[in-house]
Amino acid sequence: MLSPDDWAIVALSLKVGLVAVLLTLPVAFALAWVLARTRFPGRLLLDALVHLPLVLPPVVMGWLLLLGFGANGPFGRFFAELGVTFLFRWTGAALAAAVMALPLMVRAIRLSLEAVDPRLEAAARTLGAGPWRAFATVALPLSLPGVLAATVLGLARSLGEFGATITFVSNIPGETRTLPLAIYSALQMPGGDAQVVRLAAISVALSLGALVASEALARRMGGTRVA
Amino acid sequence: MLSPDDWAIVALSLKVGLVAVLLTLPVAFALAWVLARTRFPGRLLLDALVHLPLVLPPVVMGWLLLLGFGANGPFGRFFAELGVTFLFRWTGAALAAAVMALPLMVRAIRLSLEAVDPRLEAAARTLGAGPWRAFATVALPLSLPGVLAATVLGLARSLGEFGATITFVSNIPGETRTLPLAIYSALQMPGGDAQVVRLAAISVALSLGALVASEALARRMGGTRVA
Amino acid sequence: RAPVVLAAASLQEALTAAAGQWAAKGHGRPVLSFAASSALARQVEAGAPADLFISADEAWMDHVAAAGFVAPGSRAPVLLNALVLIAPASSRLALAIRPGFPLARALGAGRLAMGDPDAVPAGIYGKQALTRLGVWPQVEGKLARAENVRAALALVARGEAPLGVVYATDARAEPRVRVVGVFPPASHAPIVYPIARLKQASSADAEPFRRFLLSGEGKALFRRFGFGTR
Amino acid sequence: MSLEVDVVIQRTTRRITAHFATGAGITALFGPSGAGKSSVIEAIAGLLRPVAGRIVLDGDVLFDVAQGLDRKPEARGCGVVFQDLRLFPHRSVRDNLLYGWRLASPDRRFLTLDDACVFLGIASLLDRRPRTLSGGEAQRVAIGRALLSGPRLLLLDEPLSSLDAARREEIMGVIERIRDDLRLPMVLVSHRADEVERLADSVVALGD
Amino acid sequence: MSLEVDVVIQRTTRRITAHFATGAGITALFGPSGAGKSSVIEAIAGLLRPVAGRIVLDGDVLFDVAQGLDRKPEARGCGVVFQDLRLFPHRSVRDNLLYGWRLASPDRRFLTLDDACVFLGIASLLDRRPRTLSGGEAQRVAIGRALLSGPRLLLLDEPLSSLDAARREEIMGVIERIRDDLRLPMVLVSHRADEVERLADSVVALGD
Ligand SMILES: Nc1ncnc2c1ncn2[C@@H]1O[C@H](COP(=O)(O)OP(=O)(O)OP(=O)(O)O)[C@@H](O)[C@H]1O
Ligand SMILES: Nc1ncnc2c1ncn2[C@@H]1O[C@H](COP(=O)(O)OP(=O)(O)OP(=O)(O)O)[C@@H](O)[C@H]1O
Ligand SMILES: [Mg+2]
Ligand SMILES: [Mg+2]
Repeated sequence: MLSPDDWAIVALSLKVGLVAVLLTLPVAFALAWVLARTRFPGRLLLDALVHLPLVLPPVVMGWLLLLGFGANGPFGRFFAELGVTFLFRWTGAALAAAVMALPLMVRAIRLSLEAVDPRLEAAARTLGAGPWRAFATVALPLSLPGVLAATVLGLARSLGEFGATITFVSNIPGETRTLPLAIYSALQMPGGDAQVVRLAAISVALSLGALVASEALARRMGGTRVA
Repeated sequence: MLSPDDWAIVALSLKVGLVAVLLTLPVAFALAWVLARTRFPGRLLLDALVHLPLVLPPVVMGWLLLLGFGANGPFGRFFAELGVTFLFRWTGAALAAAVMALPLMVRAIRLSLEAVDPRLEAAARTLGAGPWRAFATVALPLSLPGVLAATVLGLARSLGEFGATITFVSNIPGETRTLPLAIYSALQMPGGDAQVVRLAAISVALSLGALVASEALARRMGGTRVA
Repeated sequence: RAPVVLAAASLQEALTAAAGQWAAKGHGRPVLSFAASSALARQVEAGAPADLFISADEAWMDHVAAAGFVAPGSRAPVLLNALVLIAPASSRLALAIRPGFPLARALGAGRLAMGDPDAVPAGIYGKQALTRLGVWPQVEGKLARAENVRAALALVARGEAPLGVVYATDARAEPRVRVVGVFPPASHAPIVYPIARLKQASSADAEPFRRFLLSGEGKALFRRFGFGTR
Repeated sequence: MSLEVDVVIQRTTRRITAHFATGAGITALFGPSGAGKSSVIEAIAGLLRPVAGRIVLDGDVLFDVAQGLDRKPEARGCGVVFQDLRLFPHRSVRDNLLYGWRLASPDRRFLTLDDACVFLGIASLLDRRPRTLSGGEAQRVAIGRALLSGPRLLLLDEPLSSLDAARREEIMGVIERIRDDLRLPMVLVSHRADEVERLADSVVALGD
Repeated sequence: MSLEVDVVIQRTTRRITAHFATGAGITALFGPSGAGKSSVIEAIAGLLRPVAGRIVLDGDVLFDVAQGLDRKPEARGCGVVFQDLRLFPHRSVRDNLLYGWRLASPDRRFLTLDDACVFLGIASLLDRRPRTLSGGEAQRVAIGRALLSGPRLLLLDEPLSSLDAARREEIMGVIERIRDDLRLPMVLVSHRADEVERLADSVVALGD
């Protein structure tokens, strides 16, 4: 049913989405922790910054990414020295997806972290755990529902990411043409509707798969629920 | 600093965003409740459907809205009989924003609902509350952090919504030209960069305002935290 | 009621000026909505209450016409454009556009920025021209396919792409790029923006405004923005 | 005034059988830790569905597997002091206390907020959130909440376990008054022989 | 082996003063509900910062406002049985029990998991989650968790309140053995005169 081209697009979308989500997860967790647990003068500003990719139109985010991570951008130069380039590369598509998914992921994790009973971490401290160990063995596992939700949301958002990606890394077959970009191309063509519907169906199937997996995972770690 | 035109755009964006979020909130809550509390055969499908606007590129969602809610669409005809039209109207922009914000809002509320201790609702039942009253007086208030997060996420998403809106209701000044569409227009203009930066700054300021308000609200209902 | 005009995004500046001039004559200011031609065409077909449609290419206008939304006899070419090869203003590159010209070598490791040749009109024209000139096979794998011409322009202006293919009007308005050469008009289909009045048009001003755009006064105004007229 | 319990409850790992009938007065549920006392309380309150048996209160069948009858918790009128208290964390102590009182029909109420506060010694806590209460304070609020809901059966799961001798003494006095004046049947779970001896009209042992 | 506590603790609504010094053995903290017993326990464990005073264990200053000294909870070596238990809901009973044991240096451990299971009667619960335990079962797991962490001071906040007579008897025996064999100092909060009488070497009354 799927042509080899379709398969290539699906494989690329999955690669971009998974890399984006897995790399963003620790960053999102750290940000969620800072926002949930600390109070400092610039906190609200940081919170606003995290929400930025949600508030600004994706095209503007792509444009900002181009300014920052293009070959001539400050971060772009820095990463180029490390041998990583983003422009016109799948890595750039992953970066765009990661940035756009970040606010959703931070919120989900933060919501779970804020619901963790601090008295449990206190108990862990009296049993000999330092603050970091107490966090890692108590708060972290108790916030797993949020981490799981963040993963699902992030993956879904990555699978749908279009505006920032095409603006930042353009639409290069095999490199940055993920499902949404392929759909967009089809949508631009008079009479491309059937193609749009087919590719959209693939997107939906992928996300359904991700959902089923996440629900299965949630059930397996069901005991984690504090209730 | 802001021209009257800018003010009109800001006012329109706020109107669209607030209407979208306020109308979506009960729907999102109901969906979150169904997904968190019930088990039925089509549940995963419903979950996937809720995620759809996240997974599909916004432009496709806009197209689907056009097909469904356009003058000839099945829902469009239905609403037209009620005197509500969406095409080229701010109501359509609000509908697009609502649909795009829905998955984020459902997740946030669901995450909070799932963390509510069912034993508390059981206690309410023994005190004479029916299932609905127990839910409304115990689970609902205890999931307020999720509702608040949903509101913030939804509002931010609405303020940034572009692709579905322009595809569904076009870019009509005063009706559907919200901040992101105005930014798009500026991006299309030679030398429009300064305008883009100014409008983006307004977006960011608005969302910062919303965040400050939400934090203040969260602090006022601080006792709600279960801890 | 003032007419509602759906127009390709690249016409924003010129058409806004035209609407201003029209309004200055005491008419109601037309409502202008700028977006991708594809989105606008779909809106027309969904029964949107619009009066005029100006597409960035003939293909979407054909589509709308075939679906029966165009008022008979109202379709006309309103604007013309040319296709140019651009480089960052700082670039020293000299390259003459002729059959088999060494475009790939000029790109080096860089990419050629242009609208998506599968979807964006400017990209479709660009592909035609490069194919006719026999250089398409060399560069096909070295494209940066942008969402629209403006995005392609930005890539060159930022120096992220060493060369790009855009409309003459875009290149003219961006000081950070330089026109390397103009593609021979014969190398691609004529770049025409067709206008049409829509079947569902309800504004009494729709037809007068359409005629104004096609009048000598309208054409003179468009030429000021670098467009050609017929 | 009578309570008849004859149930089999299945918990994942063990099966609990309880069979007793009492008139008015206080029935003490006695038995080692893990015997199933709290489970029986929950079953009577309608929160846990037994796999077999029946529960009848004053001739009113609350539960009967044979008849397929299972009255909803809110229709059973059982006031419960849970072993784990279950105070509403988002409501003030006052709103916790009045939760059931507001839902009860006026003729069922047999206590006012002021009276409850006085004899439980919680008047000064009314505006606090449950999370900030000491163990004993929270326990007294839970007792107050159950009494104020105007129940026709009181289920007390170790209601005095965190209280000092003086408070216990006082509250036992109140329980006796409620038993004698209102003739409200009660089921009391307690590990303390002195409590059972003083309060219980009958004792039911749950085996291990 | 000695414990010296001299602190002033400020809770939002009330000020708690505790002043006592004991040698080895068991110190009973006595006082009415809300007197501040749990607060003193938390202060000794390092979870609540007194506004004034000092806490010294075996000549080791754990807390001293004057010196600006405040040892972290994990460095104090206080095993606590909390009044509200605070078992880790996401871990099995086994992992709850071993949490502190795994973190303790081997020479501090004075009990094995098997021994703890035997004398607390919780061997059959090892694979369960805390949420599924009965009140008394959970309390015994909390006691086991504190003992297994190899503390040098035991803080017991009503550790036996939900236990039946036989279990209490057994566990009191174990507490006595720990006191006598290991000479581990303990602070015990209890409302029961018989417990205090039997176990306590000294009694500290916290006023209301
Ligand atoms: N977070 C808080 N905010 C306000 N008051 C508090 C808070 N925590 C405790 N208190 C008050 O401090 C006092 C001492 O509480 P504490 O828990 O130490 O009492 P206790 O002696 O252990 O009582 P009990 O025997 O009932 O457990 C109580 O009156 C309590 O209401
Ligand atoms: N959700 C559950 N899953 C598995 N076993 C359970 C669950 N809930 C309770 N049990 C088991 O059922 C038995 C009865 O529990 P219950 O709470 O009724 O005991 P209890 O008599 O109240 O004990 P205690 O005096 O310790 O409170 C216990 O052995 C307990 O471990
Ligand atoms: Mg029990
Ligand atoms: Mg206490």
